[in-house]
Amino acid sequence: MAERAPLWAVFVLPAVLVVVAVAVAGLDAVLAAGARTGRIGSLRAAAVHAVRPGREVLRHLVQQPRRTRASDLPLARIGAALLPVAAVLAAVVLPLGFRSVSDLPEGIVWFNAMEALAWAAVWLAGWGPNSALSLIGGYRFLAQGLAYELPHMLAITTAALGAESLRVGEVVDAQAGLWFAVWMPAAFGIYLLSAMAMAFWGPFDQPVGVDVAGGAAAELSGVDRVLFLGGRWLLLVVAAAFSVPLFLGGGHGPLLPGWAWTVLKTAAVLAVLVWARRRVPTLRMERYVELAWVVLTPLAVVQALFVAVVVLNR
Amino acid sequence: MGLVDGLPMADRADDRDGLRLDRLHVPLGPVLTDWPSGLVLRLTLQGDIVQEAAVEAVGIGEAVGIGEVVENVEAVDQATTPPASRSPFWDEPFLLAAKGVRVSQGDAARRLCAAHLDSLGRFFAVVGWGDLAARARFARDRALAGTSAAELTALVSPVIRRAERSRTLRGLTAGVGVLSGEHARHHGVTGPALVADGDAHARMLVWLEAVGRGAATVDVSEALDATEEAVGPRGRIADGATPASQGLLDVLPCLLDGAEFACARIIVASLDPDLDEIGHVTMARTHHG
Amino acid sequence: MSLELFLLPAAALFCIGLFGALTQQSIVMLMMGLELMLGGVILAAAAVWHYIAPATSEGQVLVVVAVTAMALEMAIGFAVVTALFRSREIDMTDMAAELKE
Amino acid sequence: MDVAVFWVLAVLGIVSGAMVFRFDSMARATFSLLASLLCVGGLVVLLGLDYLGIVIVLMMTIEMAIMAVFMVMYMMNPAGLMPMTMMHNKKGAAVVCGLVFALLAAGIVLAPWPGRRGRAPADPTMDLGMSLMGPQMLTMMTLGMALFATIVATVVLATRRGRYDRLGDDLRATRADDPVRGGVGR
Repeated sequence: MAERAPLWAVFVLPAVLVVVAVAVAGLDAVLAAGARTGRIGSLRAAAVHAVRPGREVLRHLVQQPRRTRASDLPLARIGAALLPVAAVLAAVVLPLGFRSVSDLPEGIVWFNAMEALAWAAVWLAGWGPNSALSLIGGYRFLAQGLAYELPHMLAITTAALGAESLRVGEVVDAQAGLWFAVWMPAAFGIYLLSAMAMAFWGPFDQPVGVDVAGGAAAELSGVDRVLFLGGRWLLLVVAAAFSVPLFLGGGHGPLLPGWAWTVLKTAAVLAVLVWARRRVPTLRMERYVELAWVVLTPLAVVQALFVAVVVLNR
Repeated sequence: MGLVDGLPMADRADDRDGLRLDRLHVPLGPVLTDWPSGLVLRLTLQGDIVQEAAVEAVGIGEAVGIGEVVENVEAVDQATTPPASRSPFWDEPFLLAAKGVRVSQGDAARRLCAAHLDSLGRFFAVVGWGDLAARARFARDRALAGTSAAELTALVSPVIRRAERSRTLRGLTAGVGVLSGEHARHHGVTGPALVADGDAHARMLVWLEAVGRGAATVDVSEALDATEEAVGPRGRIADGATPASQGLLDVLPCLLDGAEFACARIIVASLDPDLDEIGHVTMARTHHG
Repeated sequence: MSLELFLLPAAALFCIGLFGALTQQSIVMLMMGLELMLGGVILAAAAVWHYIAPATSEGQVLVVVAVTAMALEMAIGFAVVTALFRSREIDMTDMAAELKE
Repeated sequence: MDVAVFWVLAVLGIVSGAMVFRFDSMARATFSLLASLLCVGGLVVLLGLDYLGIVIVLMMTIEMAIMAVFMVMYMMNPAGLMPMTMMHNKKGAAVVCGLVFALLAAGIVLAPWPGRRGRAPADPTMDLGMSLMGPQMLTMMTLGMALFATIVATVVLATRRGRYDRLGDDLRATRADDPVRGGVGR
């Protein structure tokens, strides 16, 4: 069982998440800049590109905020601010090594509930500015949510089933021998897909897609924009990091201490996601939803059934 | 229908699903990222479904010619520039050859290849594949800068390979904006869209194939045969005839009908009409007449 | 804190919901009233479980039933609105009542 | 601490519940209802039912987000740009609700509530699961059947097209004739 972290961890957690998110955004920016020629180029050029997300943040912070006509500014504000808050709240149950800020007895359900707050957040941010394109972005995230949530819930339930507990600490403990990713590969794969989908990032970036000029984020400016797009990166980091205690054995591993393994595995998952993003175009939900419901959901049910049978005969 | 804060309220109309939902009139263009510049589509949206689409300000020349109100400052600026300086960039070698100027086959292939790479860059960006879009655009810039056939082939072949092999891309663009050859011919479409005889994915494949073929021949120095009918990146180029892009614009409304917003963007990108062509021809006509 | 303290807000939510369900013309808004009423029921059930019979699980089961009822009510409600809207372009209770005549 | 949390959640829940019927804008009304129900979830957690409280938060967030879409679809003037009232029989309803609340409150205050019997189990979630899969199995099965029936009923009610529309009169079409093509390639 995970130990309780000291109180100061509450304040450190958001800072750590922001640092990791900035690092991932920097890596993504380097890869995006290298995409033109197919090469990353010199180290120096890479460094210039890596700090670009940081520069963007500063630029938006000093920028004069825009307003659209007949907008519902409070709602858009709430939406933009809710996203990073949801990400940090979800991260409360994330163990670093074997310690999390609060190892709630229903940690997995908690994570799921907090991640669902993003539904409301994105829709609000899309609705608030009273602009057709951003509202389309908001709608798209709800469609996306309906598509990814069903197999996603079944996948995380499968991990809880394997550990016979909803407590994240116990899920980690149950993987001291064999990682869940090894004997629940379908659930792990589905989880990785939904990790990108819940952060509406990479192949699932339709809600903020290029074709709707930024979608839900199109009309946000200034602090709101930083909060919204920053919250999206935080959500990605948290979603990717949560796959480590769920499927990749958490802090378990030879030689290194627990926290180092958690960091390594999280970095690996994030690297895979950032790489995968460059390989595929954006998935449109009217196509993906059929795949999710007709293929992924039954697959997840079969996986859960298999795990249930194994657990019963253990 | 009332006005609130200077904005019209939505009214209702029949829709695809028989719900008679509110509809919203949204003008798209003329300036939008990864959008054929100058094109204005008047969309009637219900949710994100295009219920009706009208190509309104077709090119700058025509818009001014029929006395349209041009709201866009940039458009006005362009419209006031003399027509001679605004010959459609992508058709240039073919138009010159038609006028009797000696143009090498290599130069024509280079421009054609670059034009398709330009269209592909827009197409990949709209389907959300930023990586491939960046590569296609890099190859386009190199092609226009006058790189050799070997280098250009090395640049475009990974793009072609990845786009052709991507099953995700096929799954996502298959069945989007199906334009049968018959329908295309009826509207006077002559270019890749006619050859493709199918959906957005088929049109992309035609572009890719043309890019691969063109990249290999950019160094050929023999003169372009002026007697032969010139076929530019958008289709047949004949002096005084309807430009190829006009056909593409004519098929747009019926392809967009009932499409979702994302699909509508893909359809526009996969046809990629060149508004300069239309402006040029209209200008030429008013000039002669 | 006591049972009464939890039951009073539950009763307040129930009555606000009742007011909404009785007054609203729009079917969707009416459903919002029903949701609020069920919210009150959930709160009351949880309070009774906590203060009267924590050892048994009936209180919890009642909450589960109420939550499911909320979801069902919502789903059926939207389906009915869609069907009405499609056939008669109606989204108001008054207009639906007139259909009978 | 618990007392403070209780008062905050209770007051916030009631106020946002009342605001549902005061806002003009449907988006605001929906999310005000969400706030109210999230407060209910918080109070349920406060009562020691962590699992059910979090599940309420999860379900209500998703439900309200979807509700917002239906709101915008089917309501005239969803943004509340033109103030309008869509109420009938306001006075009568207010009287009825006032009476009901007075009755309930009187009952709550005056009723001789029995004392606490037994102690809460260490893990109420486990308790709930055990009882749903054991003595309350019938409830669980009924709920399951009700959910399934709802799925079928909603689809039947909401859709206009049946299989004959999709697959032709003899159901032999290889590819369904849908306005939007799905992703599995059938």
